Amino acid sequence: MSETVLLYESLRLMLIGMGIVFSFLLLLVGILRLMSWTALRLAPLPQTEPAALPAAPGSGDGVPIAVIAAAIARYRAGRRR
Amino acid sequence: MSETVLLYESLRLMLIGMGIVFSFLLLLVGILRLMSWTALRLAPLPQTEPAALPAAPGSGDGVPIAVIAAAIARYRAGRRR
Amino acid sequence: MSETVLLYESLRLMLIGMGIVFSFLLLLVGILRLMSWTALRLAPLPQTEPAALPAAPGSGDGVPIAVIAAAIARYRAGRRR
Amino acid sequence: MDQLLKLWQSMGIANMDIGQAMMMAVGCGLVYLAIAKKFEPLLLVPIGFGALLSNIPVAGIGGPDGMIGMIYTVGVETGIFPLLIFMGVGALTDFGALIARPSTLLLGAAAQFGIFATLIGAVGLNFVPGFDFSLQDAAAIAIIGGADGPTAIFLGSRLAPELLGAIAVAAYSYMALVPIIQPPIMRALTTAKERRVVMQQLRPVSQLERILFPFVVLMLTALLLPSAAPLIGMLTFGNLLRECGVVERLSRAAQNEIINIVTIMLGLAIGSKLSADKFLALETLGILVLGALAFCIGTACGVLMGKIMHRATGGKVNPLIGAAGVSAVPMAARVVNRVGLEEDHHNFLLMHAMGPNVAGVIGSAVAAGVLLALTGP
Amino acid sequence: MDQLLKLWQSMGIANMDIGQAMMMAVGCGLVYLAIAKKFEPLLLVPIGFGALLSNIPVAGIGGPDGMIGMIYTVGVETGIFPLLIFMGVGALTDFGALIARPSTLLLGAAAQFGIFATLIGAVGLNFVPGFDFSLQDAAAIAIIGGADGPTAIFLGSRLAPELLGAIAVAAYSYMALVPIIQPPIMRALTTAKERRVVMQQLRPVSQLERILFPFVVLMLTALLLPSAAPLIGMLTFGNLLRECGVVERLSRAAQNEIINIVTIMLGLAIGSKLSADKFLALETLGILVLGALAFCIGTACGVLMGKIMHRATGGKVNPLIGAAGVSAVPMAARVVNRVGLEEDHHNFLLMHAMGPNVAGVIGSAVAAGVLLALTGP
Amino acid sequence: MDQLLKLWQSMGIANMDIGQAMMMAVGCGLVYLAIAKKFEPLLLVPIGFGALLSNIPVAGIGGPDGMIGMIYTVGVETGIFPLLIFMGVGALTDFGALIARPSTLLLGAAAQFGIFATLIGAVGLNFVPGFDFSLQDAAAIAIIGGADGPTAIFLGSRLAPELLGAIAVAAYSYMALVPIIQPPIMRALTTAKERRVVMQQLRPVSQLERILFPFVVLMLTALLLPSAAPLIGMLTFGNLLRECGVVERLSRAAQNEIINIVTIMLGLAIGSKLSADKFLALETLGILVLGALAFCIGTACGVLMGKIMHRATGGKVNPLIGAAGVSAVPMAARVVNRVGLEEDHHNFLLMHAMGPNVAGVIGSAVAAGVLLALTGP
Ligand code: NA
Ligand code: NA
Ligand code: NA
Repeated sequence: MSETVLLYESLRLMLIGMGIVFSFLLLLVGILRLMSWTALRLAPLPQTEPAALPAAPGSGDGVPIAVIAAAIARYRAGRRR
Repeated sequence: MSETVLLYESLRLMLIGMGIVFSFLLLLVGILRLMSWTALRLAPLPQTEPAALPAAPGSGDGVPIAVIAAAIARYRAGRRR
Repeated sequence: MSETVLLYESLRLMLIGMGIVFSFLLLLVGILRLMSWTALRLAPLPQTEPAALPAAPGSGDGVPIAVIAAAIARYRAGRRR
Repeated sequence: MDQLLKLWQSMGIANMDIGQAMMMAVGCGLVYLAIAKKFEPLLLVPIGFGALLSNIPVAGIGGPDGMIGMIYTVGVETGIFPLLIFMGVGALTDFGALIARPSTLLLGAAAQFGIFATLIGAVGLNFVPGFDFSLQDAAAIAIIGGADGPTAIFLGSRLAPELLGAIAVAAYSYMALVPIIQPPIMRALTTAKERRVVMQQLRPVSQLERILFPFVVLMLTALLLPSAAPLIGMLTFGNLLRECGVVERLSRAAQNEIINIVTIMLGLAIGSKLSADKFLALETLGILVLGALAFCIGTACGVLMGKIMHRATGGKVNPLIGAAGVSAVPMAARVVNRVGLEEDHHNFLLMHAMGPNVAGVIGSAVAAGVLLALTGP
Repeated sequence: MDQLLKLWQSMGIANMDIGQAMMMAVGCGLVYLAIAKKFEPLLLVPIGFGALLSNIPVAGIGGPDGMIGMIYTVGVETGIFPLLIFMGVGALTDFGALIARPSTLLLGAAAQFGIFATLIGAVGLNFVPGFDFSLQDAAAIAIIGGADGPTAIFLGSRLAPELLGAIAVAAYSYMALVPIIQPPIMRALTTAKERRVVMQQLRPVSQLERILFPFVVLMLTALLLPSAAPLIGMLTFGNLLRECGVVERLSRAAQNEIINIVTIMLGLAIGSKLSADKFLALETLGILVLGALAFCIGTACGVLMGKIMHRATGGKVNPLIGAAGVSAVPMAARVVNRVGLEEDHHNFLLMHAMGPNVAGVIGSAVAAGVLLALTGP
Repeated sequence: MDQLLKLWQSMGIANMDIGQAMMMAVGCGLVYLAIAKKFEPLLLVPIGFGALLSNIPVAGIGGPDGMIGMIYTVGVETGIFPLLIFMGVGALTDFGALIARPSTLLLGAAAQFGIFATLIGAVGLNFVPGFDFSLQDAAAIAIIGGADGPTAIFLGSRLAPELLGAIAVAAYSYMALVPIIQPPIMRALTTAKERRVVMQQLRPVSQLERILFPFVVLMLTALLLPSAAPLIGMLTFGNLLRECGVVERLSRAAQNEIINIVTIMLGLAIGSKLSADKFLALETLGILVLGALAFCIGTACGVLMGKIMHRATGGKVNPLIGAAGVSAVPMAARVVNRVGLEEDHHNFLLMHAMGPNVAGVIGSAVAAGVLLALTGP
């Protein structure tokens, strides 16, 4: 193969290649969103619990504690177990 | 081999096979008993010590403690080191 | 090869062999000394610090402490980190 | 255009056949069982994922030039991986309960009847159109009843490599199902009074006995059944490393590094044998049915032998512990403990069931040796 | 006399050619960079020492009968070592940030432009007398821009084994130079206001999402790009071991024992490819220049895509995180964090940069698959 | 009947010959020495059990299709296992005492005279009817005097594989006997005054010296004695991993995982060379006698060189430390310490003996290189 043919070849490779990489990862973005949507329907995160928490203890100054607890739960759920 | 011959073959295999497994393990039972008998002659378990213990401290209420100590020694010797 | 030839052969092997082992390790002694000399020029040991230490605190009874500190530094540097 | 066509032809969807798609689903299913149902996850996660990887079209990961295919050749075809795992099992197993009460070996022997009954079942299936098991195939299938993963894989890779995938999956699946399969059989075959028997405390075992044990077992195997010597040899070697007390480093290596690394490799390699043409066949259905049968018969025979020993000892033996003779260490022993506790909340049978449980490991290795000697190449 | 002559002829100095001496110096230089400059020491210490050992005259340690030569044949020629390392990378990587914000995959995609631009650069070098890269050589060189060691080694060993030494050294050297190469490019392409963007806290990710993630990625790869399946397959397998929560033993083995042992072997084996006739050639100079170029272009494209996303989201995305799309985990993400902190001392971008960072790993594995499918044998 | 006959013929007792029975006893004896007498248990337990397994009739575990036979082919025939162990030894060894006082290398050199004297002894045995050692056999036997297991196995597998079993067993047995063999020789050759010499505190050693040390040793080997390069190369590589301080993960892998796994495999593989026709021969008796001789001569020469250094330095060197020059790390150094304490309860020679002790490791690797270069294939 002469240098020019090879260069032309590699240009085509670049276009096709970047095209595939982008399409592939774009598709993956969509599928991952779908996955997360489904997964969170099937098994909601435990951070929904804090929403129920404030109702339980009742009195006024329980609220900030509950909010902090919810924040901590959220934060910890966000990190790895 | 026709199916019937094979079935006959496998029946014989079952008889011989179970025979060997049973004989082998039965023999092993005997040899293991012999082994334990010999091993305990050669190197008796440390639980013989507690038998000597009560004699040492002398007084009456030392006995239950010695018995408990012996039981513990026995129990710990029974578990893995 | 007859036994005698082999014996003669092995005698020569012994002489050459011990010669090489000794020359090799003797050479290594020299090179290691050179290495240490160079290495300690390039990166002096931290035990030079204690030499500067006594100047800092000033007063008389600071000296023995500095000496001990230097000795400890020396000793610890001599061991693996 | 040419390159786009080349690209399309290199895509998975252009090359995937229905069989591969189904086997990828099977792989996912195995991983699901392993994670969600805790079915022997240490093996079924790698096996399932191995099936997934090996059935990806075009990639050929399980083929002769693929990574998993090469691992199979080196580790499973040679028999080295299951033997190394057996070494680890030996290093992890405490044979004390068996040494203290050697008669429980008979329970381990009785439970192996499941193996030989299944052998007849497998050969009998040949009368059904569509089945054509050789005697070697039948022997490899029967060993599922031994409830011992490495033994099943070792024998399967020797006698019927093309059935290995189905055999390994069946073996580990049923081992995971022990807590479901065994209790009804145990309850059906015993009376409440028998299940309430409180057994005598086990005697302590000396270190010398523990050190001599591997040699005694290996010597008997060497003299009488050398075809079982690789399995029993590595089991006793691992156990000696554990018990001798002077090679702590090597014992830890056998219990951790080696067994963990080999488990990953072995799982992936076995997964590569889950191919559509071998697995999506009538044979697999037969293997699954026979495997379940083998487990049930093995459990039943163990319990029945337990009843015999119960009578022979004047009621000193709780027949439930016979069920642990199928091996599946330590799950079967735990099941015995649980069923015992159902009748009497203070009757802990766990230690008593460990004897027959580890006896079952030796029993199925012996049975594998017999099958190898009598049907092997 | 005869024996003394034999001895002299067996000596290294009697057999050493200038090329070997220079390559031993190169080996020492790599170890120096690794120790004194902390250039990816885990790889460059074994690679450098492997080069040293393999260039010792007469000994033939890197040759077909030598230890390192045999390790190369078994582990690198088969592709098994880089795949096992990729399994370990999967087991060590937390993909949570990517799952929480999948759009960062586009940053990982953009950064791969460095790979394809370099491909053209490598082919273009053929116009310079003395260069004669085939398309496969060019593809193997280009993957340096992926900033991913195991991927580069895997592709290099498939497409251009004779260039593997230079490619691996360039890949790891530039990965080590990330903190020096990237910041000027990042500053040049962004405004101070863009660099000060504070991003929204990442949402928490459930365990189910983490478990499904490897399957989703692998499935798409299997369907569309099976040539990337070995790499993506082992990466996702390692990640599943980590996330599934039921195989802690295996996860630890993948993260420690396996990756450590394989790293030592892989490093030595790659070092054996640093021979004078391959490395002390004009090509190596070309590879080093192209590698640097690839890194710069990849970084720039990542940042530019970051700017596009910045506009598209109405200013929610800090374009700096695009630079992390080249992979080089976790160094590139740390560099992003550092450059971000320069503008605003309270703006920690680390977690936000982890998404594109791990996306870059997937992106370069995909790019490797594309190159393998389109130029492979 | 036919099947029963087949079964009988498959039994061990029907096939066992007297040689196998005796070798199984030898294997048990080695394990006994390892456990009860603490004779280098890390090696002798696997070697002994390997002998046991490999001599089981019919099973063929040590044969070409057996597990241990395959491990031998892959790990010992290639020389890879002893080299990996040597890497671990390097990673476990602190060469600080040697760097602080390089002159102790001469003690390590002198102790190698045991090797070359034994060489003549082995060749001399050919005058006794029944012995027929080639020069290569003699060289492989002589290396026992190096008191270094991996070096002996490496050279044995290169020069005289059929004698490897006996050589390895002799090497490790005598290393275990160091506390019994050495003290009388040390006391006989030194005066009480000499034994009481208190040596000067060792100077501290900088990290740079520690990092340069492996390169210096390897370079000299590469230039002068490349046949020793595999051994010295892996030793120094392991030591560099330890000392460079930036690859903690790899250093730990070399010191633990790799050396433990390889030790198990190597031991089993060497055990498989303990077969009746090779081991139950007059040669083995000769090897055992010569091995003991080699140790004694090596110890004596080390002490004599110690006395020379004692005089040359005006009494600064305690000649006892010369005995540590045989290697057998760290046992020989401990023996020196003990004999020194016998004379003066406050004179701890341990650190001073570590210099010649590790010098002995280098010395015997150098001697192995010489033997390989001058008698090798
Ligand atoms: Na069983
Ligand atoms: Na990348
Ligand atoms: Na030595």
